[in-house]
Amino acid sequence: MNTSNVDAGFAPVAVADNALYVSALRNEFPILNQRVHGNVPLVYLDNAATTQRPIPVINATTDYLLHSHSNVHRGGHALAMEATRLFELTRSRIQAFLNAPLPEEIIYTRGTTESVNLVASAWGDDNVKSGDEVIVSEMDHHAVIVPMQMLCQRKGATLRVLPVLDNGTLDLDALPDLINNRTKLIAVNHVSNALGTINDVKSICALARPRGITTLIDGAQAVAHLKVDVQDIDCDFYVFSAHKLYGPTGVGALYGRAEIMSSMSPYQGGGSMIASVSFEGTTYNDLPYRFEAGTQNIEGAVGLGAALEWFGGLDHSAVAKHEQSLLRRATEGLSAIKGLRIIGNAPNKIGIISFVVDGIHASDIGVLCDEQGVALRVGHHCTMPLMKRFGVGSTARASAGVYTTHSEIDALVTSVGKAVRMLS
Amino acid sequence: MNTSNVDAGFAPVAVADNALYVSALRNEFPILNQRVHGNVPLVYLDNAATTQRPIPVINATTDYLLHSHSNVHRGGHALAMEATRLFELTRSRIQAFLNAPLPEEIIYTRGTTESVNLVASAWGDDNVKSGDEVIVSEMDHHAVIVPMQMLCQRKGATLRVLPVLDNGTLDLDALPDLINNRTKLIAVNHVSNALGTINDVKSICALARPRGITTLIDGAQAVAHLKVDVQDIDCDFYVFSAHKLYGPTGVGALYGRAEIMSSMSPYQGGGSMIASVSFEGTTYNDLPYRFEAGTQNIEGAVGLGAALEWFGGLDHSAVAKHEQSLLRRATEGLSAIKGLRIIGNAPNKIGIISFVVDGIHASDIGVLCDEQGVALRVGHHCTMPLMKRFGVGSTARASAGVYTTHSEIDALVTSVGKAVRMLS
Amino acid sequence: MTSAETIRKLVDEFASIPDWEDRYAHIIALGRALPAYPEEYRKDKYKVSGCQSQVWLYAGGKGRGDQDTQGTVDGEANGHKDVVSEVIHFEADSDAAIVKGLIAILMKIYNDRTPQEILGVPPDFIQKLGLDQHLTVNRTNGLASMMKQIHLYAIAYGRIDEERKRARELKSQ
Amino acid sequence: MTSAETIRKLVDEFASIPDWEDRYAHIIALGRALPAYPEEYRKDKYKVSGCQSQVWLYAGGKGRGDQDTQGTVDGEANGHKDVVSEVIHFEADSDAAIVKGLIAILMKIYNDRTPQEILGVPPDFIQKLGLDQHLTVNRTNGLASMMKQIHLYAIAYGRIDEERKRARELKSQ
Ligand SMILES: Cc1ncc(COP(=O)(O)O)c(C=O)c1O
Ligand SMILES: Cc1ncc(COP(=O)(O)O)c(C=O)c1O
Repeated sequence: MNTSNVDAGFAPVAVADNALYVSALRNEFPILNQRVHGNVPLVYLDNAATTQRPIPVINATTDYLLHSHSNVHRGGHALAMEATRLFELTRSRIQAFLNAPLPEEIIYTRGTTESVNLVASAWGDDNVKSGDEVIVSEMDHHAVIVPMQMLCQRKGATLRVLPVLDNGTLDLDALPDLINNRTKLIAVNHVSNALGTINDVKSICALARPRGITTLIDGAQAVAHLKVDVQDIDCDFYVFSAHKLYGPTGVGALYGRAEIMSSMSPYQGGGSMIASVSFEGTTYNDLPYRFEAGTQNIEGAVGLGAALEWFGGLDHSAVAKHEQSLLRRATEGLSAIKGLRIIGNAPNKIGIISFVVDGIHASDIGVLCDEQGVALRVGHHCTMPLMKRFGVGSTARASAGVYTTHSEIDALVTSVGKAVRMLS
Repeated sequence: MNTSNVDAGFAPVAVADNALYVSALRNEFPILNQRVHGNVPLVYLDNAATTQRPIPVINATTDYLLHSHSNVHRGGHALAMEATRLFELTRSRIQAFLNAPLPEEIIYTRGTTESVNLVASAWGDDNVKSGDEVIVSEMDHHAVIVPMQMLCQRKGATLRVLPVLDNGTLDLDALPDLINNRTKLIAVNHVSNALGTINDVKSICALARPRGITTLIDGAQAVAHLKVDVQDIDCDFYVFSAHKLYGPTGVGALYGRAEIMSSMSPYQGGGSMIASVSFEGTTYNDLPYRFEAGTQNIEGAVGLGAALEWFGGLDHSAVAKHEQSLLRRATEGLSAIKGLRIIGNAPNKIGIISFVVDGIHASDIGVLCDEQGVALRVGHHCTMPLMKRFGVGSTARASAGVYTTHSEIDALVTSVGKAVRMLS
Repeated sequence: MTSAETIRKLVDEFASIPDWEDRYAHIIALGRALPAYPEEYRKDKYKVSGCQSQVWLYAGGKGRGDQDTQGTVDGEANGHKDVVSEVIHFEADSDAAIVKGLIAILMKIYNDRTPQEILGVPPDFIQKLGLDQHLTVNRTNGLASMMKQIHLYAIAYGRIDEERKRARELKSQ
Repeated sequence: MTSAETIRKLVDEFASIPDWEDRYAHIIALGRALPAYPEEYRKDKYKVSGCQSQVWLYAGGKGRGDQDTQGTVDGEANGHKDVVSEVIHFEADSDAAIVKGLIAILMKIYNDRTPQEILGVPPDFIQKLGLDQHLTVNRTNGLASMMKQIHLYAIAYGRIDEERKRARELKSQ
């Protein structure tokens, strides 16, 4: 195999790399230090799909399983108390991470998708009536669009769409005209997974609040890149997944203002979410337990707690600076490839870069980059309406994490260049 | 601390212990080999709440995270393909484990509770109408009762209850009279988590099938103790949680007959569950993906696969014999304690024993046994209607796992005896 | 005895019982000695939520009148004048022996004290007494809820006392 | 050439190209050489589901007539007699170059062969060719679905051929 062009090592030459922190960080991610397809070094640029897990986070879960595992709540014995303590500790950490006022405003879910579905059902079914309107954006993930579409279908409500401008930013000027007195909810992502655009969700919430419109912010792509403060954003709901934040799959959170959630109907029924059950009638438990039916992903919560601790320990201004410099380097490098077009050129972006090449199918680029060790994601990125907006069926997407190096960006550019040559 | 009465060691004296297999097994569960409350050996008898994890299962997840972690499906790169392979491999293992005809009849969920909620919503909302009837049993877990109660409330249907006899078995003779031409669904557990009773679900399904009544069997407590064969039971839906089968929390499965599920409406909306999304209309994906919206608990699936492999490697006739002998020993030992009453004396039981003591609150027994290292669960066990049926508010429950020893049962009996003496 | 003195005394008391069995015997005995809970208060509205065992807590009495303490508290209606240093009287009970013993301990510390004194109790007494495992928020025996409830009463009564004091001062100006 | 011979030839062909770039160049070239897909069949009903790139597959032709192969297949209507050894003709296409090249390989193996021959192709040719990563069920490029579809056609046509054969035998008795 010819890998001479792929310079994806951890060589100490990368002066531009904020060398200190990146090389130290990479030691905590053994998965990155491997060869794929027999012989090529892995260059993992699929972080928007899921991030890798640092050793301390993996160890936290293992430790829990080796020493403290038990089902939580209602358990009176030593292990049950320890497991419950750890489970509730993560809840407080999530609260602090989002700057939520109260721990009971944090609900455990499987992830962003379930969090949105919970709101669409538990809040939506009670609050959205026939003739009402729900606004989503044209750049939203299917995880937002589909539950809201299903809600509107159930209720005979109308889904309205906030359009995207050519540069990949939301057309915020169009929002006031979209809003009317039937608007019940605005749901929009904080950061676009397909374009990288950072949206001005604070302005959106400022428009919604005085009109009594509920707001739901999809923070799936934001939490690992921006400082999130739900009180500053002033949203009603904020949702995210642990697996995009160097934490476990199968766990995430819903933040919801206590004022709204304390009167919200339950979502799933089962153990823990009840106060009392009889065949004559059942009464439901208080927040947050009312929305946590059945055994939760306990080890996932423990892992998420460790991920928040680990992530919280990073120097976030250094991380942000590093990710921005990766983005600049990738943008420059890829732009130089003939026929390559970057989709999404917002002034405020995280380290995500989506592109297409004239006359070449993105899937071919994905296959040939993969052969060179470079892991991209190719497809519609669960944003089909956005793909349609930009007149493409799919894009190839590279997305950076805290551990991404400048040499990996160079490997990306080299591998795309070679793929394009091979396909031309 | 006075622990002299607690003989909960792993001493090789336990001849009656099927010694070979139990002592070998226990090496795989380091968590069992610890002291709690400073100094007393842990005797973990809370297996009905959750089981502990053997080393091979813990390692399978760690290995996955160290070498293969990626988001599954739609990913074209090396890691994504490997993660997808492992994720789908577990699906086939679940299929084989339940003897389901097709892999696409297996849906990943968070666990039993979510599986039941999925059926109650996706199947129930389309099939249960005003005036219809749904049957649950008096010994069902809240995870079955509450979603069905919520379904009946949404639809104006009636929840009917199959009663429990004094010995803790279902009153199957009452079932034919409960059934009528408005009966749409019978949901019942395979094994009771509060009593240990093994229910004759095959007879229930045989009654339901010719009448066109759909059946849902809650296998949460069955999978770790009985050979389950959904084709032999002839049920429509079967549900369980991995964490009660020596596997991870946050993952479980729903088996549903393809015939029913292929026309079932989706449950949660989001990524992967769609075929195409546009604001004009969305079409949904095929089975099983239609019911798996968003990123699933991928490492949980990998762990569940390892748990099925590990569990499948046990000598199940030895395990069953061992668990029955533990049950006999516990029943004899506890029965000798003055004032102690065992709730649930069905002829067919798994290794679960629930009890109350005259004039003593179960919570006091729980606290004092815990001080002696013995982990019991005290409470209503998410079966409040069953507690009411037996005229108690709560019970103390001991539940065995494959690794439980006869000496641990002796420790149980000793610790309960001492607790009762201290409280009398 | 101030609450601080009571805590010191309790700590000494428990420190002198090294054996866990004797310690529980003592806790249970304290519970048995708890004054009988007035049956007229054995109502749902006096139940403390989140309990595995049942726990009742009634606040009022001692000159504060038998008002519905779950709702608004209006001591003025009972015609009291010198309310600033007025104490809060609690009645409490549980159907579980150990929980009842722990309640008895809490009563020694909190009962018949002024709001200021209640709010001034340092929360670390729980650790000092070695009762962490019974009184943490995670424990579902209701004692954590009960302590929270006691604090809420103290805050509410404290405010009322403040207002009365202010009202009296205004009148006397 | 039988399908077995074709596979042997392809295996040799690929084995002689050690360099991954050259191998892909060859796959892409094979795709370019694939006969043009008839535009009248570029319809949704000929699309193979589960694809990241788009894949079309049309079956019929070669005396089987231009029937709607997604629905029932009725070759008899086209007036053919000696149907037992009749082959199935496929047309296929993709908008992605590598997928199209892989389709070209599949066509060499499966196209214009009898149902019996198609169903007799040993599935391990995928490993032998070193194309596992492109043709596994988990791969969402549609090729696994396409292979499944080809097999389903073979089964369906095989049954039809069987029935005709039986009908003919009955008539000739
Ligand atoms: C019989 C039974 N059904 C349902 C459940 C709920 O399972 P889970 O909490 O894993 O969703 C349990 C476990 O508590 C159970 O024992
Ligand atoms: C912006 C956005 N929203 C929602 C989701 C869905 O997250 P999950 O799959 O973890 O539920 C994702 C991840 O794919 C995302 O990037």
